[in-house]
Amino acid sequence: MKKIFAGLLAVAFGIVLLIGISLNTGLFGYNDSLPEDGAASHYISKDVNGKTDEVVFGETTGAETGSANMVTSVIANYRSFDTLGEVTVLFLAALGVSLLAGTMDKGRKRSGSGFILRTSARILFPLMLVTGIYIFTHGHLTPGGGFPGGSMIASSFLLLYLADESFRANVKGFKVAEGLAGTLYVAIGIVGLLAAGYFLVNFLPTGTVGNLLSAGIIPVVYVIIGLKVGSEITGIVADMFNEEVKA
Amino acid sequence: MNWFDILEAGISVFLVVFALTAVISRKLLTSIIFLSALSMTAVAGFALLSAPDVAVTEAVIGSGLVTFIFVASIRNLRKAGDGL
Amino acid sequence: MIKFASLLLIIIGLYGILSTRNVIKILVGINVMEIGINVFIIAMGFVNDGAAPILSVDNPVNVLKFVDPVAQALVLTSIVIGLGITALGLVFARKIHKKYGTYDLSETGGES
Amino acid sequence: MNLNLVIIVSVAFAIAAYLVSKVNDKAGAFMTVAGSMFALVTVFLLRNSIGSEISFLYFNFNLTVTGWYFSLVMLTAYSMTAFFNPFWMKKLIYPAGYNFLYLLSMAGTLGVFFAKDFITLFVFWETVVWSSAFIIQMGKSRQAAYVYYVISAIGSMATLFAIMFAYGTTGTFVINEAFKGLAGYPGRAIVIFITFIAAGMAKIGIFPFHVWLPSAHGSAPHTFSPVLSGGLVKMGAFVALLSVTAFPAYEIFKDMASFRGIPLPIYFMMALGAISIVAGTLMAIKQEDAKKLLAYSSVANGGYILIGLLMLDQVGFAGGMMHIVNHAVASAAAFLSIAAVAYRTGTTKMSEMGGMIHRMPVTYLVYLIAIISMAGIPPMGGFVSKWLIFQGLADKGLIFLATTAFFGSIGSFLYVFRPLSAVFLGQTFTRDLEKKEVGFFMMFPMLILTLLSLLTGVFPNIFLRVVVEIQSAFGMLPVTLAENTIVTSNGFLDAFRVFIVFGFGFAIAFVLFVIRRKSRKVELMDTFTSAEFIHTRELLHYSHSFYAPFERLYEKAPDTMKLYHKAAVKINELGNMAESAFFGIRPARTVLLVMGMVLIVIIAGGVL
Amino acid sequence: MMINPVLLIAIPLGLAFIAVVFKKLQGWILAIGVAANAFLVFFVEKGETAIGGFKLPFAISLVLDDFSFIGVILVNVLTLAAVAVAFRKTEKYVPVILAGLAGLNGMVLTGDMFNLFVFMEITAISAYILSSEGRKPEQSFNYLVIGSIGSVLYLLGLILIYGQTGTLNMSLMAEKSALIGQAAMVLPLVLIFAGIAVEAKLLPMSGWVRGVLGNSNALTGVMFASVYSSAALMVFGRVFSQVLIPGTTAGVIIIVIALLTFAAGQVSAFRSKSLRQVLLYSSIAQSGLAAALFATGFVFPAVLVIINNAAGKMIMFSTAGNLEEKYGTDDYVGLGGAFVRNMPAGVAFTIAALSLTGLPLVFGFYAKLNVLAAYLNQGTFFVPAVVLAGTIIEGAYFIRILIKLWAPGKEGEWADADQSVGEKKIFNPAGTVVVILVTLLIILSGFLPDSVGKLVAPGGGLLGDEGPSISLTMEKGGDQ
Repeated sequence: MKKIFAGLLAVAFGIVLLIGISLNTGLFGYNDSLPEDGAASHYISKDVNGKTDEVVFGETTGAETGSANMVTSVIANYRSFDTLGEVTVLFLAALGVSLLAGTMDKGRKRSGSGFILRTSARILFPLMLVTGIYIFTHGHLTPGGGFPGGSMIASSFLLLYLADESFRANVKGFKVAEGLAGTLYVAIGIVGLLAAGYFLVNFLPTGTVGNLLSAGIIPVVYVIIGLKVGSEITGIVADMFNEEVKA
Repeated sequence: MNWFDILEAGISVFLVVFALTAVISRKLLTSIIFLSALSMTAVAGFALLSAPDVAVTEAVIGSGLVTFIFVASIRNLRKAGDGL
Repeated sequence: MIKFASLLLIIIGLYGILSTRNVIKILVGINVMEIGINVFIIAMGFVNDGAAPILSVDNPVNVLKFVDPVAQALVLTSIVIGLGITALGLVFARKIHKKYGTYDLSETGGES
Repeated sequence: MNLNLVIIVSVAFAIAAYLVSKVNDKAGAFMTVAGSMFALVTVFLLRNSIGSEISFLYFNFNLTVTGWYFSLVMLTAYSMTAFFNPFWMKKLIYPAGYNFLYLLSMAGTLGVFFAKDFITLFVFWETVVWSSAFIIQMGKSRQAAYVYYVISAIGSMATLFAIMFAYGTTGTFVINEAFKGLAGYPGRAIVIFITFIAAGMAKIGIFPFHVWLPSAHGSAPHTFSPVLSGGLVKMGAFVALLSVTAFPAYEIFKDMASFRGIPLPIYFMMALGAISIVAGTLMAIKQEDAKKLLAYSSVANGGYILIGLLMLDQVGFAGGMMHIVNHAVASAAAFLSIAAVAYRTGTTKMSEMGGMIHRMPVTYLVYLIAIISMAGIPPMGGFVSKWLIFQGLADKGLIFLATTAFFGSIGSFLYVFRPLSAVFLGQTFTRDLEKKEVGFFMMFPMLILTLLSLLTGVFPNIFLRVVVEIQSAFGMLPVTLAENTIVTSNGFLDAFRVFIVFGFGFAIAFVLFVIRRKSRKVELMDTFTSAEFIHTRELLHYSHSFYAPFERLYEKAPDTMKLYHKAAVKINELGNMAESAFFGIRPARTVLLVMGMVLIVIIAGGVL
Repeated sequence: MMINPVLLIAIPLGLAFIAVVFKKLQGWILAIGVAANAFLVFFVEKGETAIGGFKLPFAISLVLDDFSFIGVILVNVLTLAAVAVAFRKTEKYVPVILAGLAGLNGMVLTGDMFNLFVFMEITAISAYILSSEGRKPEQSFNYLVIGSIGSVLYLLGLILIYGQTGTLNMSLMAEKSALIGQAAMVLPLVLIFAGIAVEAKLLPMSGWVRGVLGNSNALTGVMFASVYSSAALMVFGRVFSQVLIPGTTAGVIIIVIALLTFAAGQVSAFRSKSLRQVLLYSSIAQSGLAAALFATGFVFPAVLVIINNAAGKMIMFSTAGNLEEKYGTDDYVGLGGAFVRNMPAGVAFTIAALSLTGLPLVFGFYAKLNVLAAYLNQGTFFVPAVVLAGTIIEGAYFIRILIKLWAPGKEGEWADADQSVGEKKIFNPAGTVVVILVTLLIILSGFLPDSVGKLVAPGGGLLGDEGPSISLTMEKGGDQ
């Protein structure tokens, strides 16, 4: 009964949605190009603050944002404020998890995993850690960036959790780390405010598009985001897991 | 009908199928696994729509961590032993 | 096509939320919805045979055939937010389970 | 001393009374006496500054003779009743609060009567409403305060709607201008007229709204019932007056279907007044509690006042205005005397008292005069005003209204006589044998009021001269007054001569009674029934279900209160429905409503 | 010296992060942060400030006009009040409250639709966490589900508009979306409405309110009922009277739903027996009224309603929460005479009730008059009738509660202090001071309505409406 009711509602909503959207933008097919004066095209050609000449990979220097990866330039520079809010969301979620899920109780042992798994995990752990760090340090050049990188770090800890019963992450340590990272992020914003009069302004030289040491504060922000996200997700995982042990 | 359309069609079908199975299946674990499969398909879709960043993120977070916390939190349900 | 499928995903997720009182299943439904909306956003930002918005050695200059980077940024944000929501929801689910010994909302004494 | 100073000082008195009562509540109560007397005197002195206008904050006042007349009536009730306050402090839960609200509501009434624009009127009106509601709750019934507030709220919200409606139409709040421009919109005019008069009807206790009076008057603190009945009810009369003068009802409705020269909307209101005369009378006859009885009698008298005012002619209007004074004085006196009795005996149930005439003769006299005036028997004031109203009705040939009015005054003989016989005459209860007359401080206001109602009866022209001013201020033909006679189209009334005649008759009767008295007073214990001596002082006079056979005629009469109960129940059911439909905790419901919403979009908007 | 509005967001956010590190100092950090914001909010500079030093409209911007100025003042001052009233209850939630404050400020200030979404999420998550104080996980979960459905719908609607206009900046979106045909705009509008309706407590997304606010304490009650809902309503006003002005179709839908919310709230409050339930339903009703006004384009009266509701509900919910804590019940019949020995609390509660009912001599009257006058000047007579009918019901249930709480005693006997439920003090000293201050403000602004009007709308109007629809001073000729 309930399912039928739900189905009917879903179908009704579906019809409304599909009709509405077919009126708004087609249901199939895609645009042929981005709107000319839309924000997106300006972000792509990095001429928000006025027309600049063509941005060329490896040559242009001192562009608006020196990031080769435009998504990164949007996330960490044009719309960095959103990202700040986003890490805050994650921060709050982690906080809520650690508030609501109880604290871990020592002493209880999970069913131990085999020796091979444990050693392999021990070997794999640093590799994943390094990968994560690579991802968010090269966020402005290659796909990826702070969030996948941080999550990668988190997953590396997660791996240890799964594999190694004797391993316990120091949750408090993670809390401190994420707190500091967040404070740093806000601090960068404030520094920009004091230096150039705008919150979160890109106050470092943007360098040559395509170099590792380019794009001003973007790598910095991404490193911070990576650390923060990593520690937060690890915090979440740890709380979940400990709580789960106790349950 | 170039390769893009074919891939697109395939991915769309898989998306819908996995979503339905994830929602409909009785066992919690199954639906969670199908959820992760769904997000993997979404990753493929992102890649197809030339959004590598999103693809990477979705791969790590969507199908990795979300699945994990789901599983981690229904582990004790298995002890309670209802509906799994 | 994918646009259409993603809309179907949203509807299916809604059905998932409605059709069950099981907390975990509801969260699964929410996740399905979120994946749907993410795919939809990306599909909205896609332009026909557009390239990934990354300057690289083999694509050194800015042709206006890049797909919309803003949409991708939004999706990144919403993915992470979704993770946060899911985690929080799971903890609430855990609390419910601890309090009532079940994941079924219809057994939690319902009204406030 | 100008008006807003009077109001400010009264408020200051209120605050002072509050603070003083925190220290010593009796002293605070005396502050209320001082405050109300002050207001009475100063307002009386305002007589020669009539016509002036004062503004203060966003309040604008305008000293009209009407306002002066009304506020004197009101302040008489307040100040006379205030003398009782000190003796009831210990029974009150918040003595300080009582004194504060007492004076605050008094200041509020002043604002109402002198308001120049509707915002001022409404602000002070509502202030009076809630402050008096908070006083009533200190009395014997919480329910009463609730009912009182809700009924008043219905009235005043309707009035607010009328005010804003008129404002939206004519764009002004000034009382004398706001309604003038309505002639163009007859449809709106009717709505505005009915909604505007609603507050007045609710306050006077005209028929559908009369339910609050018995409970509120009956169970308010004994010291507040006189103010309610003698004072606050007259605020309603004031609004009713505005709704035919400031709202030029007769002009606006003149080309509308009319009955004997009275446009139907107005006639409808008059009919309601007539209904409440009948209903009030019949219900009053039933009552067992003296205060409830008087409350119903105020319902009936409210009907008289409304009919008189709405006639807006030479005679009937004068009668209505006159009746305002008479009823205020009389019912205040009656309530005070009952309060005095209650102060001694501690009850207001008529069946639990008797023979108080031997213990409290002065109170008895006060009550007697008051009810004579209420019943409209010469030579008291009530007679004059009712006579005028009858004249007016007779002139216009409004048979139905006249009949009900006569019925009302005959019925009033029945009910006013009951407390007289039950409380004062008959055999004294053992419990009450040692009760004494109240002290002078409580006797004083009662005597004043009694003298007043005698004065209104003997020299009505003193008051009617003011009425004449009012009538000419509203531009209608004033009632014609000779030296001390009132002349109408069919006959004239010389109240003083009537008084002489009655006084003479009374004197003769008294003399006869004294010189050849047949009766001998027999102590209850030295008589016997059926050859048996009486050993216990049992009650030999009965005083309840007096008119049982008469009451049986209409015991099936519907109770208006049920109507309101029904409404409340309906709202409750609606609430349950809404709650379960909209605010259930099930997400499914929520989503259902989302979809409902979106579907509405599809259906309502032909856009899709 | 004027400060950059972004500090209102940055300071509490940074302090929230710091508070996680220094667990010991959390109390101090909270106090400092909240107080600093409540102080700084009066020195923010007006105008539109871009974030990140990029040209508008391509950068995220914070818009501080008269409208959002009221919003931030409400948010910060009321948060300070809430924290002061219930400081003991905050210690677990210091970072949550601070981050939530940042989110609220962001919501009110931001000039970018997606940024608004992010801040709404921050606020929502902090709300979910705070709601767990109610010890009813299923209610919090329900709140979370509704909230996430709302956010998905909002995102969908937003992205549809973005696909058509190619921008997320509010002012630019306002220009461009005006050019789109109504048929295309109806669905996005409705979806966005559903998204905002969650926090604004509007139908149909108000399913969580009963569960969450019904179990609230002095802290969470005030936060939800006055701080969060004021911010959400201000956002509602911003979006629907400045950015996406609804056309006839969508407009009618939204107004109907809002009025339905008003009516449903009032009648449900009338039938409720529990103090907090009455209050929460009445705040639902108030939100509905404000939303209806916004959707009609009457911004100024709506803002008055919001302010009135925020102030009143702050007092009432803190009282109700404390009463429930002290006496273990919030069924007002069981709380007879709780005010007998609590003059300040009782008077404050009474004044708040009068103001919410819209009775004269307090602020609510001015708000009510403006609402009525706005509609009647426009020539609408149906809505004022509904509003006044609602007012009668509202007055009925409030007077019922007041009588119960003031005058204990059986029917037929004089009210008697000895029959009161108890003499426990309702507020701690700080709370008493705060409550009395708010009460004095309500009374004072009731006596000087027009100066309040000038204070609220110095430019004579907000978001392009004509501002006060009525002037109560000297000449009451409707001065439009």
